[in-house]
Amino acid sequence: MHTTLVSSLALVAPGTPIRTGDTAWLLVATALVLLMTPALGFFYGGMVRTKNVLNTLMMSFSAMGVVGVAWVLVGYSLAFAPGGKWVGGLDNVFLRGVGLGGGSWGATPHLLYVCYQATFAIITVALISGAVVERMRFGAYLAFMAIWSVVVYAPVAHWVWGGGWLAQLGALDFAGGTVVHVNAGVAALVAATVLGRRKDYGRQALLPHNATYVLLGAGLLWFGWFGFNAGSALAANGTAALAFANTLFAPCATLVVWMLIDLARERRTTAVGAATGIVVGLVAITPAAGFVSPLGALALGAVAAFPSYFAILHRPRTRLDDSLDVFAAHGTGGMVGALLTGVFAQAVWGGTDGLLFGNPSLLAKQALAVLAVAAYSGVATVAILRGLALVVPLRRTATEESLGLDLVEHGEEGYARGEGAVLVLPELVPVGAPAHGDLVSPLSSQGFTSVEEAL
Amino acid sequence: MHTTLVSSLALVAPGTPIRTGDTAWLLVATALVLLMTPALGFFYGGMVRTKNVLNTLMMSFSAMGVVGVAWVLVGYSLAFAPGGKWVGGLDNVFLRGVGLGGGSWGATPHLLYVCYQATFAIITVALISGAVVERMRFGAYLAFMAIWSVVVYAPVAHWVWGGGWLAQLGALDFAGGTVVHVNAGVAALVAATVLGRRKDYGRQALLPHNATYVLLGAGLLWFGWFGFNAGSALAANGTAALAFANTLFAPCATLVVWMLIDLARERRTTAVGAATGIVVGLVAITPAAGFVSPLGALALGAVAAFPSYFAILHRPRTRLDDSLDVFAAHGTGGMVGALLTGVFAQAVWGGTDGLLFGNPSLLAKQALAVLAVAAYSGVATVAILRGLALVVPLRRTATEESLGLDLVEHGEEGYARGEGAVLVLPELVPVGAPAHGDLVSPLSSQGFTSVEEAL
Amino acid sequence: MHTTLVSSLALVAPGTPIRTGDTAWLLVATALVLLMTPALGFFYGGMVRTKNVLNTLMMSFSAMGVVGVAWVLVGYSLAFAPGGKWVGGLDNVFLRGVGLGGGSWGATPHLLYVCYQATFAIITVALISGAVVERMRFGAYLAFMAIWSVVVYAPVAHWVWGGGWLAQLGALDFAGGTVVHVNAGVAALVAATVLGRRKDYGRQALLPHNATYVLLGAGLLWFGWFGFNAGSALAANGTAALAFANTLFAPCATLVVWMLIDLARERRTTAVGAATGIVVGLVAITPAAGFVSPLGALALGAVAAFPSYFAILHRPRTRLDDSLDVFAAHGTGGMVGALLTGVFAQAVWGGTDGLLFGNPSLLAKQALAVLAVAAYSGVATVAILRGLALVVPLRRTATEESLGLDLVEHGEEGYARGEGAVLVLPELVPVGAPAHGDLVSPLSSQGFTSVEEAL
Amino acid sequence: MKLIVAVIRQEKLREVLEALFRAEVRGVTVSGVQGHGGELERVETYRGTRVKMELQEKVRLEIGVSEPFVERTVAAILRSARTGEVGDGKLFVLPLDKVYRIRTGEEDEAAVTPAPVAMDELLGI
Amino acid sequence: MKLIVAVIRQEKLREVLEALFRAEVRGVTVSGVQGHGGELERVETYRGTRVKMELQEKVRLEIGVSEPFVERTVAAILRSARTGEVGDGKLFVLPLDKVYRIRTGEEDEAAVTPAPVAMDELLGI
Amino acid sequence: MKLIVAVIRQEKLREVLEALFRAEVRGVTVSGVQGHGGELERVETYRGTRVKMELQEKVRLEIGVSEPFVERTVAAILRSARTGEVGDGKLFVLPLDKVYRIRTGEEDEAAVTPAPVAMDELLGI
Ligand SMILES: Nc1ncnc2c1ncn2[C@@H]1O[C@H](COP(=O)(O)OP(=O)(O)O)[C@@H](O)[C@H]1O
Ligand SMILES: Nc1ncnc2c1ncn2[C@@H]1O[C@H](COP(=O)(O)OP(=O)(O)O)[C@@H](O)[C@H]1O
Ligand SMILES: Nc1ncnc2c1ncn2[C@@H]1O[C@H](COP(=O)(O)OP(=O)(O)O)[C@@H](O)[C@H]1O
Repeated sequence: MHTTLVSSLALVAPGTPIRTGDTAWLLVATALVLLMTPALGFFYGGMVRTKNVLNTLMMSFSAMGVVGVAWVLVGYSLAFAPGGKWVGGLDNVFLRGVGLGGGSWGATPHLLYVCYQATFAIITVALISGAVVERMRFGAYLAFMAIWSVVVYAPVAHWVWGGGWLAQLGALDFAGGTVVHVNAGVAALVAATVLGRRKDYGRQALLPHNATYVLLGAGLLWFGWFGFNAGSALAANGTAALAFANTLFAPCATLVVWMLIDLARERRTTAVGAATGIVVGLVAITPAAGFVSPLGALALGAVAAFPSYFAILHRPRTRLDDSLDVFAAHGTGGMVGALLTGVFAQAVWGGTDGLLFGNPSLLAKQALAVLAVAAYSGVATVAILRGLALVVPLRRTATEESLGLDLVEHGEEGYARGEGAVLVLPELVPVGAPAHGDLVSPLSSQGFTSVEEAL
Repeated sequence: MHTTLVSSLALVAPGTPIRTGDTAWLLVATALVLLMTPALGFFYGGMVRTKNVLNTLMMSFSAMGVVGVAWVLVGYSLAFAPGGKWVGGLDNVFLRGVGLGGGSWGATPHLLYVCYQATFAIITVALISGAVVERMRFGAYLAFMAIWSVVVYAPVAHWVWGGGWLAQLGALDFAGGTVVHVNAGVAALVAATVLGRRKDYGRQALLPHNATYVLLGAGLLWFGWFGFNAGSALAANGTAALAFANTLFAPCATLVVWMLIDLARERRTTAVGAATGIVVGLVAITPAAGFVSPLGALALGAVAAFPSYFAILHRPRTRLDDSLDVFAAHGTGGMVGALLTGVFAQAVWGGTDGLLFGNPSLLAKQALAVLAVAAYSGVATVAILRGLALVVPLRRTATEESLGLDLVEHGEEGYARGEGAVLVLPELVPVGAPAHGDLVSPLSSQGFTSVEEAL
Repeated sequence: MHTTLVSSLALVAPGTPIRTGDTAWLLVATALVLLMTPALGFFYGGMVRTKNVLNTLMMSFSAMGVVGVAWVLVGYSLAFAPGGKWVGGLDNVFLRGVGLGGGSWGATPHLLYVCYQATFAIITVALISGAVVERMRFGAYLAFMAIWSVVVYAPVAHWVWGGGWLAQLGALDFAGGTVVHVNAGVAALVAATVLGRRKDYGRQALLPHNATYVLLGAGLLWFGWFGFNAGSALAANGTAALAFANTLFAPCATLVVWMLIDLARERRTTAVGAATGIVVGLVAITPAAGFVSPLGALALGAVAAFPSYFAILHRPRTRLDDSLDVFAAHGTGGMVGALLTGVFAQAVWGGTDGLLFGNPSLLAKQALAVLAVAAYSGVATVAILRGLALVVPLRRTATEESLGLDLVEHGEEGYARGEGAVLVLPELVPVGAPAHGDLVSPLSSQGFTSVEEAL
Repeated sequence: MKLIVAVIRQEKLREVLEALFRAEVRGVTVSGVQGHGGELERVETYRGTRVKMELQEKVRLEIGVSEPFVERTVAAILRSARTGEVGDGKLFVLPLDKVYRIRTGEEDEAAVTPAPVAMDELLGI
Repeated sequence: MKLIVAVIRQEKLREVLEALFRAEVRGVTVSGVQGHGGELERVETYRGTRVKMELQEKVRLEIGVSEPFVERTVAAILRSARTGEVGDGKLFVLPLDKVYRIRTGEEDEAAVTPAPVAMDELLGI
Repeated sequence: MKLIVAVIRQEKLREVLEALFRAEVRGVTVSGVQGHGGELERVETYRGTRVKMELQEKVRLEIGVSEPFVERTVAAILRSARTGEVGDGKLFVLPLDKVYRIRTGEEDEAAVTPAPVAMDELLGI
């Protein structure tokens, strides 16, 4: 370890020159994409019940740690190091050979490109959590994230962006419609199925405990998504501007259409719906952002509202407890976006001409890419979860679900009022002893008076 | 439609070369300004009562959809396409002719410039909402936004920034003191008057339900405002740096002075006051940001605290229910800023010399600009609202006000606890039927047991 | 004043040419660092009790005003104007001589560099507030901030970054491990000691009233910290990329290790702990960010978890009411980071070779820098607080602590429900009269009916 | 001694308090509750899931009064809390064995008579 | 007339409400409370400080009923709120001197009988 | 059987609970309420609008006890909740017709006697 460490510490690979303007933008874009993960935490966290808010937030926040480390160690290499059709090589394991010069990705430092891609890996994994909130064991979730990011995310990223078979085929995915959203959406569907429904699902109304957090998350997601899409140009150029404009205008259209459907159906425009509409528009434009015209983006955003709207409407009537509708929003939105890229893309704006411009073959390639990613993600996610289940139970018991995962997994409350809380001095509860039981027997009056007054 | 769409999709207008550094900055600045609208939602949302928090947030969030779409379709063209003294032409309707090259605005892509200006249009309209919260019908508000952004915002932007008569006159408005703040502030004043007071106004204490959101909003607004002001340099140059510094230091001064006035008057420094002080400082420096020295900005910020402070203090003693003091903060702050630009501006820092540097004529032009914008905005806003009122009632009934607009307009609660919530299966409530009535008759025991257990 | 003002307004110092890419990045980085102060407010504000949330937020927000103004007036000059070993000169007092050209700091406008450094001064002072929350008088705090920023922060910044003795010695501090974190951490320790414990400390459980705010703060802090660390390259170059990567990966490692220690000790991973772990990782990498390899950063982040984890665990068992563990997180983290910089730094990545690369002398210099900053900060902070105490009491009484500082200092509640709130017309309460007493005698029925109905 | 418990509409709280003060009832304890009665129910929608809110936000008042005050207290509440729409709430009168003022240990009538000291301060408003 | 006060588990609220409606008790007032009894306590940890939460979240029901309804109301609650684990809660029956329906001023039995008007609307659901 | 209802200061809750446990009263239900009495009122200011807060945050305790426990329970509360300042609150003793322990259906005295099972577990702390 020591020698490896020191030797890899010592290596700074050279590269082509970098450009300050492009680097400035990629620095910011990377920070913006990282911000999306906490933002997602709030988007999701607002939608669960009070007793699970911290657990839901932690599912996003912990992804930054676990997936970040996995990415440095092996994920990046498997996705982007020179390799074959299916997976990258091991040249950049532990970030060996990653320096500060430019390269095939552009005139920006290689290490920064690693960071940029890391933030994509992180958010993709965090997206899945919406399907398993309020019941999955946190330990199992941490293990799942580490494995999935390496076994599923890295290869799929390689297929599309690392020079793998989908790239060679000519399928278009500007910023991750398939790699991120179809991938996470299908994994979410599968995970919800493997985990099973929450005990109260379909019996009780499980309401968003804080709709303002849903909106906060959506606002910050939109902000961060400019880094996601316009950053994917990997330069501060016209393509970045196009991707930016499309990331602004497509969700505008989705939001307007979503509110109109809501109005038509309910005569009321829901706020959680508006937040969802924004996210769906962002998802749908993601694969197309640098390939379609702004007016095309407006049309794409408007059209994309429908499938996800009705998928979300339909889902609660099924047995599928994809609790926060990850599949309906990201899976469906990603698929629609990927397919519509095959319709609206235009060579003159930087893509390949799509259906609307006389080239139906692009649509076929897009469909193939969607299917391939969905199939691999689905199968691999089942395998990972079933494998994990052999080692550790995947979900909490019904009683623990009732107590809420904030208490059970984290030993905290989101909004503690402190009434009736009594300090326990460390000496009273031996370290490690009561532990996960969370519950100790009732306090005698001694318990109360034993609080050491003279600290 | 199909031909128009396809033909405009196909067009990518050429332009002058772009510079990566400038483009990088404008990409970020645009994202920052967009973030200001959700931020404004929280700034406003924290100030209303719990039962109206979602409605207030939605007034900002929906602006991103409605105004964004209107801007693409016609707003941009009316503001910035070559035109006359009063309004721009129709050359860029549907963004026709907008490409990715640079132009008169600078070495940044035209399309990005469209986006940047779109975010200004969005926030300007959203600002007005603070005057009509807790009572305006959401449908009427959506229509109002679409119309106002085209009929009021676009021409006024043309006057000042699109080469219109105020630009020709030589009035200075670096980043929107008149176009954005005077414009929105006066519209707010008028809207509050036309809508009338909330039924509880002046009778009950209408308290901010979450002062922490007010601070959150103020913090994010300040952050985004760097994009607003320093971005208005449209390049990453010395002017941007100057505007940035002034956007940092002027609100520092306003905040300090605001706290001192609070201390002097009440012996306490209110947090909502501090947040307001920050926003007022930001508003006041907006027209001056690229024209005055940093020390001038400090002075301007300090002076600007007074009029708005006392306007806010005075307003609740009047019959005017400009509920969140949009006029006192933005109208007054914008006017003071625009006039003080005529005092502190300096040729050597990039402006025209102002009163303090021997040129009183600038102040006269500034005053004229303020008056013209205020007059047009006032008259046009009245006309739009009165016109709308012929088609749809503008405000909710007293009963609906009591229920709160979250329930009435959006069918949701901001912070749902879920006690006593019962799932209604879609089959039980025919689509469209109960609708806006929001209220159905009480559940019989059948109602309870009819919840389908076996989804 | 008038002449000074005008003359300094008139001066625009020339400078070397600026580069747009570097300027673009520094503009953004400065905005990012400013955002950290509101973020810190939420990180801290979530950890206090409901009745002190506004006061805690205000301790951060007010720093933006007070320290910002002090920085413009004299702070910047004392830190960065040409001077001696110990403190800068007075050449840039009132920002005289600060123009828009580049200089020794890089190819970015001087004025922007002033802003960038201002945001560091602001957050450093705000950090200290965590040690004195829930009891310090706000007026005394405002005065403390103004003095400390000038008397402690400015000289220490000069030592390390302004060409002072530590810079000459060759101690490394990339982005403020000593200047910001050790400095604030030690000041916090001292302030907590001078102020004394909260009356309920060690007697009652003082719980974080909103753990989601702690996570919100941590997420925004991480986002802003990219400006803090990668911005410290003062250019959009390879060093910025390196600092960025290290600021991403080190906290990933800290977060993972923190969760593992939590799991090992409690079988639960706390959310407040995770947020703390992120911040500790960010603190620790700060001095090293541009000097160590990414793998070194990962190691550094992992190691840095331990001292702070156990410091936080230990502190509540002592008499020291450093309420939000500023010393354990920032002081300890900053020291560990500064020392590990002496271990992991590498010439090939831009630093000086450290212990691991055969140069133990760097570690000695780092230790000296830590000691010097800690000593000066400790002594000067005691002196300032004891001096202030002669003029004004530093803390609130026990009764006022019970009432909560939101009410006592700001006359507001964080989350007002408005039940039982009665409007008081200004005429009824003479301005200035009841003031800080906060309490008036009970309402007679007249009181109720005197609410003027016909405003 | 009686304990009067009333469940009223939230928006009537201020009027009821005023009426109580006019009836010279100065001590009252208030809490937020939720009620189910004959009122219409709210329907809310979250992402396509419709829920009926069976419970309405109400306010509960609890007032300990000595016998001579019972009638006027009841009358004051009944008058000021009424809108005539379904959902105005209920008023319960419970027998009370004993009342203590915690501050002084005073019992029964004495316990619910306002402290005279407060009167002086009234002038200071 | 009796006032029935029950402290039950949060998660049982829905079942208890259903049982009450089946027992034709339509009016009820609910509030969130915290209870201490024989239940195990939760331990939470905040930055290394351990705290024991002595109070559990419970729900309190308050129901005014006329004599003939007392027994079935009590039975309905006892049956539907029971899990058999420590912490199921308590039920108190208090004597009631008087009940008023605020809307109409109706007293006692009349005050707690559901308004007939509501029945028609049931069909409209 | 009596139902003891006490309205006390928030900050006294912990002391009162301790006193109750010392008096061997183990079961208690607590809720947050707001009270108006002779206390001074808080003035708050929001953007220049001044408001008087008429209601103070208080805590309400509800304890069902058997006759032999009434006196010591009352004494424990009166002693531990007192500060001597206006605003200490009130204590009401109400007659109780019946108490049930929901878990077992036990009635009256049996219903409010702590379950013996809990005693064993005490050792495990
Ligand atoms: N029997 C009851 N016991 C306790 N509270 C009741 C009872 N009946 C009604 N309430 C309370 O009174 C409120 C209004 O009652 P409701 O029957 O809807 O109106 P009305 O009294 O006007 O017919 C309910 O929301 C509930 O809180
Ligand atoms: N004597 C009492 N007076 C008032 N409330 C009580 C009393 N005893 C218990 N409770 C309430 O009932 C709840 C459950 O009581 P507990 O004694 O734990 O369970 P069980 O009744 O199953 O033995 C407590 O949390 C508390 O709210
Ligand atoms: N008559 C009453 N009925 C119900 N609650 C009361 C009554 N009088 C006072 N209270 C409650 O007791 C609290 C303190 O009462 P107050 O009269 O201010 O103090 P003190 O009892 O010390 O004179 C009040 O806030 C209120 O909650």
